[in-house]
Amino acid sequence: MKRIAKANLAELLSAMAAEAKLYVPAESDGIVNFVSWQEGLAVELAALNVLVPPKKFFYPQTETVLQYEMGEDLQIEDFACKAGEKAILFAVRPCDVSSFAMMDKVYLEEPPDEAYRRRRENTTVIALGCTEPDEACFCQSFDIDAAKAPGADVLAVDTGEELALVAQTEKGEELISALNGLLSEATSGDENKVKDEQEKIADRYVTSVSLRGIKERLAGMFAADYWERLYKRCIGCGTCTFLCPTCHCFDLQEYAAGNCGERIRCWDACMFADFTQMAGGHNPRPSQKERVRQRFMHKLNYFPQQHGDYACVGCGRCVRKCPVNLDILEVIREAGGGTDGL
Amino acid sequence: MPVTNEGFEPLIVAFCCNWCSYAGADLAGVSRMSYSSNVRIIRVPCSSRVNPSFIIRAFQRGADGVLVAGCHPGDCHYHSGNFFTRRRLTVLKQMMEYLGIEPERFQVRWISGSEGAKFAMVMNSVAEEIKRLGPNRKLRDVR
Amino acid sequence: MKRIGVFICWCGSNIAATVDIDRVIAAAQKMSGVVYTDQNKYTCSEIGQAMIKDAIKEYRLDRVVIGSCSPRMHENTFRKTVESAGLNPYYLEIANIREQCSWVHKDKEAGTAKAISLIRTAVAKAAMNEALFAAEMPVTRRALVIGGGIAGIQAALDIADTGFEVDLVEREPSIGGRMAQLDKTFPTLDCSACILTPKMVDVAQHEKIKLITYAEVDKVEGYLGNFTVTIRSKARSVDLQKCIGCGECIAKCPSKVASEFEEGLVSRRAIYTPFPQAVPNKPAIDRAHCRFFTAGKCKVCQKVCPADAIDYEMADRLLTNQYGAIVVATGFDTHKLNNYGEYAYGKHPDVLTSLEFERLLNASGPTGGKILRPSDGKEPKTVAFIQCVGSRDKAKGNPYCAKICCMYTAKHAILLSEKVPGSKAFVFYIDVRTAGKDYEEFYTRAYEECGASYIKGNVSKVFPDGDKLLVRSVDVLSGALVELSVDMVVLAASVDARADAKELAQKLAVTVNAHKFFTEAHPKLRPVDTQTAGIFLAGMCQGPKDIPETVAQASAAAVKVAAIFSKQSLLGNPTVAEVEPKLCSGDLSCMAVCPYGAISEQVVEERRGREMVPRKIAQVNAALCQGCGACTVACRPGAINLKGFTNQQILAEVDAICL
Amino acid sequence: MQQKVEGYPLKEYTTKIRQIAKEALENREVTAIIGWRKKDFWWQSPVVFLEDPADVQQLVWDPFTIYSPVKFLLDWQESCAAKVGIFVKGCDSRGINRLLQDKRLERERVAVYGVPCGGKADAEKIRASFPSKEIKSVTLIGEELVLAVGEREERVKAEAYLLDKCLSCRHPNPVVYDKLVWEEVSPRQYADESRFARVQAVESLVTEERFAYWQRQFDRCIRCFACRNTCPACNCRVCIFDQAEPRWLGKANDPADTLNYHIIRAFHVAGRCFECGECERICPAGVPLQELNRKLIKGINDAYGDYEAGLDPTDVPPLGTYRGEDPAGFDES
Repeated sequence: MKRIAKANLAELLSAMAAEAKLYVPAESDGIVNFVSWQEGLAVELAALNVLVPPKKFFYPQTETVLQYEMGEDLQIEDFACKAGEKAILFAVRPCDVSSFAMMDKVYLEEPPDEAYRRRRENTTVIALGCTEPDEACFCQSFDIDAAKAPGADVLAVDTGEELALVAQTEKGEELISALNGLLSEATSGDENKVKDEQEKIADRYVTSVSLRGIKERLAGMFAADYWERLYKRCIGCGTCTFLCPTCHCFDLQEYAAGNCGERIRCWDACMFADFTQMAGGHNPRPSQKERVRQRFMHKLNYFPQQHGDYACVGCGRCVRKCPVNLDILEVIREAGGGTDGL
Repeated sequence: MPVTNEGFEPLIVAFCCNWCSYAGADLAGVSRMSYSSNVRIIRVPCSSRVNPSFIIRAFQRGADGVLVAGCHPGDCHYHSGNFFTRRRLTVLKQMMEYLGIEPERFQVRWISGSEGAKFAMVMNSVAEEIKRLGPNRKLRDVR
Repeated sequence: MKRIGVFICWCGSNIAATVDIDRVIAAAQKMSGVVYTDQNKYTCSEIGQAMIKDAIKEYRLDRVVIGSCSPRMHENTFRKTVESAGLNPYYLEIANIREQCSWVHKDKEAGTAKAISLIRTAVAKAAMNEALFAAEMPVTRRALVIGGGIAGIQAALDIADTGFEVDLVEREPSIGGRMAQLDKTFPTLDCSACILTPKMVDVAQHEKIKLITYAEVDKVEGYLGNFTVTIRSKARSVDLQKCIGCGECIAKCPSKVASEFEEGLVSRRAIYTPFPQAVPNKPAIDRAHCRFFTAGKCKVCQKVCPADAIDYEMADRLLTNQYGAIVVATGFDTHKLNNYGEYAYGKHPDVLTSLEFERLLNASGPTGGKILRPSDGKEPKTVAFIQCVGSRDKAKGNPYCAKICCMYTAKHAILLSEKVPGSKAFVFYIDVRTAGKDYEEFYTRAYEECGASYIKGNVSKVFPDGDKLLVRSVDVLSGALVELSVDMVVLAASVDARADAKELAQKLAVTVNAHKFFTEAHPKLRPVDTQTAGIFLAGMCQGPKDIPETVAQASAAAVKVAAIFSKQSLLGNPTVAEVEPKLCSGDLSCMAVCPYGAISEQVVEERRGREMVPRKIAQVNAALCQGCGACTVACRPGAINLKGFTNQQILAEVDAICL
Repeated sequence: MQQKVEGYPLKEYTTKIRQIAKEALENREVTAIIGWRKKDFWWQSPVVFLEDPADVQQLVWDPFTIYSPVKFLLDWQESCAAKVGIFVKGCDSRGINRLLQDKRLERERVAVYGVPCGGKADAEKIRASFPSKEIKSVTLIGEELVLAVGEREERVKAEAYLLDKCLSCRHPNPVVYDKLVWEEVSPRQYADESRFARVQAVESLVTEERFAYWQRQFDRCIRCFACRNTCPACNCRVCIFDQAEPRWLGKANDPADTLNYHIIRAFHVAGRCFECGECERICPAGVPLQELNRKLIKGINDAYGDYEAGLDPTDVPPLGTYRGEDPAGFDES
């Protein structure tokens, strides 16, 4: 374990920036997002979740898949093989870190998504352990230890005056050794301090849900009236899906201009009316009811069926941001039944 | 005022109503009044046919300036079309300027079928102003 | 994928000189959808059109793009071409590479580049062109002629003679207009009244013509074949049915007013007919000057009227009629001479306008046809005629030439020499313009046979000199200062458009030029049409003309009207708005902006789940829609689209231009 | 003018609302009620739909009954023919007029219960001064906000904790209703000054600053369309932005396309926006959309005469009409 005084954070960051493109959480007009770091930028370490989850670094909201030009012969330029410059994500919260594992199940499964794979490979993730979850945090319910982030290459723990850094992978080791000049060795005292910090969190949650049997229960609820009641206040916006660290549905669009064209991939939201709109006009999910059902079924039943895990990490973004307060907490409670906490 | 951005050849899309401004362009042609070749005309029946979405689209696709030209108020071939145009595009123009788009980028002018000289003059002045401003970067697609 | 053919016209050297046709062709061949390209020296020629037809058949073209002159020039020509080759005429798209390119860009590089861009844009649009079909609309086979001068009279008679109904609306109590004021007409010197009066009578007696005098057009709605016009029939205060035209009332009327017809040289009564041969020859009360209407008592006319035709209670009446076509023949005003104080007009009684002089010549005029000085009633021996007063004068008057002055002044000079033996005419002119059959000969006669002296030069000043008038000028040919002492000065006042021409134009939705003369649809090829289908022009209201031109244009307008009436119904404009029911929210914001009331609400049945449910949406009446497209922008979801100028087409044009 | 506000404690408000709902359902005046209920956290008062008189106990009226229930009437009308009862604040009621003016609502199919509103609370402002996790409840009593924090009760001046949009609200009282739930409140005197304050602030910047400012705002936009989907003026059956042929708006989150979206969205509500401010409040990325809408309102007022949308459903919006002598924002020579 290494440590560095928070006062010297700026040096550490510029050292990292020298290693690779560095992204850190920063505040602008009251909203915290991951942004590319440059000298003098104030890093926001207090905020829990950034607005747009860091999945965007592996799976951007918009990316060029290929460009083509029609002439005597068709010229096609593939962009996937260009993706993935060397990057470092600093201060990713553990819930978001565990969302990466979920995204991997989708995009690294054979055949892997080349662009995604390259970005994953070339990015070093530095997690920042949580100590104080807010009322909308319920990652604990998904057995995520917000103090630790096993999926991260490096774990950073805020011990007040200092940051403790623990390399957890080879990539992590490399980075730490590259930064060694700035870091000092942690004493056993520090290690205990970190332990204390990490233990505090467990009883600081105010919200939790029981997932016991939710998957099975939902399996039988496809035709339930429940959705009829639930969907009515959904306004069909993309807030929940775009802010969800595990939502991963995309659309492919062609931009043709004369003889040239481009194919882009961009995030899509199953809440949008045109998500399943077919060319002929038929829409298998004609109303918001089917769309809302789809989203929660997918997160709590279909995805677990296919991949073993729930497609939710309890980050609480949908709880905080849904304009009509229609969130997964509500569904897990009402459909799943478990309503401890609160 | 000296033209900066030497060598920069702007692309200017001009939506012209068929009855006045397009006729004005024809008259400028018939009278051999040469004007900036940066201008490309799209013929519409009436300036009230010009949807703000067309204007934004032109900027997105790389136009450096957009002009909407119609009959003088009161002369609209369709009685009232340009009166609606006046309100709509005034609102649009105010908004674009509020968002930090240079006023010269998007212009609206009344040019009658008998104003060939004015047509040429307007095309030149618009082209000059856009040259001075330089390329449109604010509203252009990155693609 | 469409099969588009691109044809580039050289227009002789008009296009070919500044546009590299071969490069345009080469570029066009690469454009997506283009399967055939060709070029031609004159695409509008027989050979050129044949080339297109053959290509359509041979290469199974389903869209045609022609790079040529303005679509306003030959769009219809080429639509017929593609139609005759079996394609829908609206599969055609024209790229205007002449007016918008070769004629305005001298640099061949720039011109060629722009031409390619214009072709690309047309190709992009053409690929989205759809077959369009015109809606049929009924025709009301009754014409409205506005203005009862020679132009209106001729137009009315010619239309009526083809067997169609005509309403002739005249602002004054009688038809006849300016021509009725004239004495003789150039270049034949036949008597104006003698040739006009019979026509006036024909109008009055023609079974197909309804004469509406002392009336004005109030409101015009509708469109070609279906105009609805509201006419304000002014309170004449004389019942035309009862009145026998005996003239007793006029004789006894105590109030006198300057006579408009006599150019104010003499007075008329408050109850009056403008002139003796008036049609209808029945009086009207000029309420502004009538003692009863101004002072509240008199009623002499009522007392003396044997037919009990006087009706002081009579009010303006609004008549609303349907018409299929309208001929505008509202004539002209003479130019006011307020800016020409130097000619002493209005200051000295013997300084007259040509029209005043015309009245002096006229047998039925104030002097019974004798030329006498208003000041002392003596015959003038020397008369100075000053040309272009208010014409060709950017500074103080009209920049244009009034066209008739040179000829009527020659006429005046000739008549002067005939009526006043030993008299002499001096004509001060800038140029003498005598373009017209027998005109030059007529002018020659004035100075060769009738001894008129023509002095090239502007008159700088006219001032009284005892009982004479001193005219100061410079003979620009000799350079000599000219000072003439004459008995009378006649000013050839310019002609203006009617003061209220612009108002009428707005009612009719037609345009006027900078001088308020009505603008024709095309200065050469459609000089009688206006921009608005079904509305035609005749006479001076369109620009300065002499009588033969006016009559010719009136007859031409009549034929245009007859051509419309020769059909039971008309084909509408196919580029009309149409509603996509799936997208229409039914908020009808389109309806609010439609100037033709072409949009209405309709109820459609829509499938929702298992049942069919009714829903209100907008619908377009294709016969009423004129295709302005204002509705398409008012419609936020883009549910209402304009055929021929669809959102898809215009966006495609934008994209193509910006490539 | 003495500021008159909601005169009695929240409990009684809620009781009143439940009463009305209960009666309406019981005597079959309506088959359903749209109101607000309480959810997991102190700051959540989502919209709720009730059909069973027994359920009216869920209904509440508190500082967070903010979200407008009005737009749900569109779906409701399409899905069933029966009459529905709806509780509306001042701003919500103008949404009713919005839908009526756009012919998207059949007035006789809605029973409108008008709720005069003293303003709603801003959870962010409260979190800034109280530990969110410890807050049990927040109630508005008179001009005071009463918070149960942990075991203690905090009383603070409400004004400092109200939503900005409520501070510039000109019509706290419903402008259309069948029944007024309790007596009207008087609007805040300073509402008018604050109305265009932010617009003027941005106007005062130079062009490049304005662009930089808005670019920073729009850069955060995630293109979720929550602003559109929330807006009662955005009531088209098929929004232009959702159409594929033609595609008016690219799906890629391209900065220019985002600008395109925001310009056209604002243009489509120009002269129609009635300033409920929900687009801005619910924007997850905190884009100040109301500044854009208000700019257009200000511009239209200045050029074509004062007009307030959502007050009279029978009039024609400013862009649907004209006057011959209208001024123009461009060179008319």
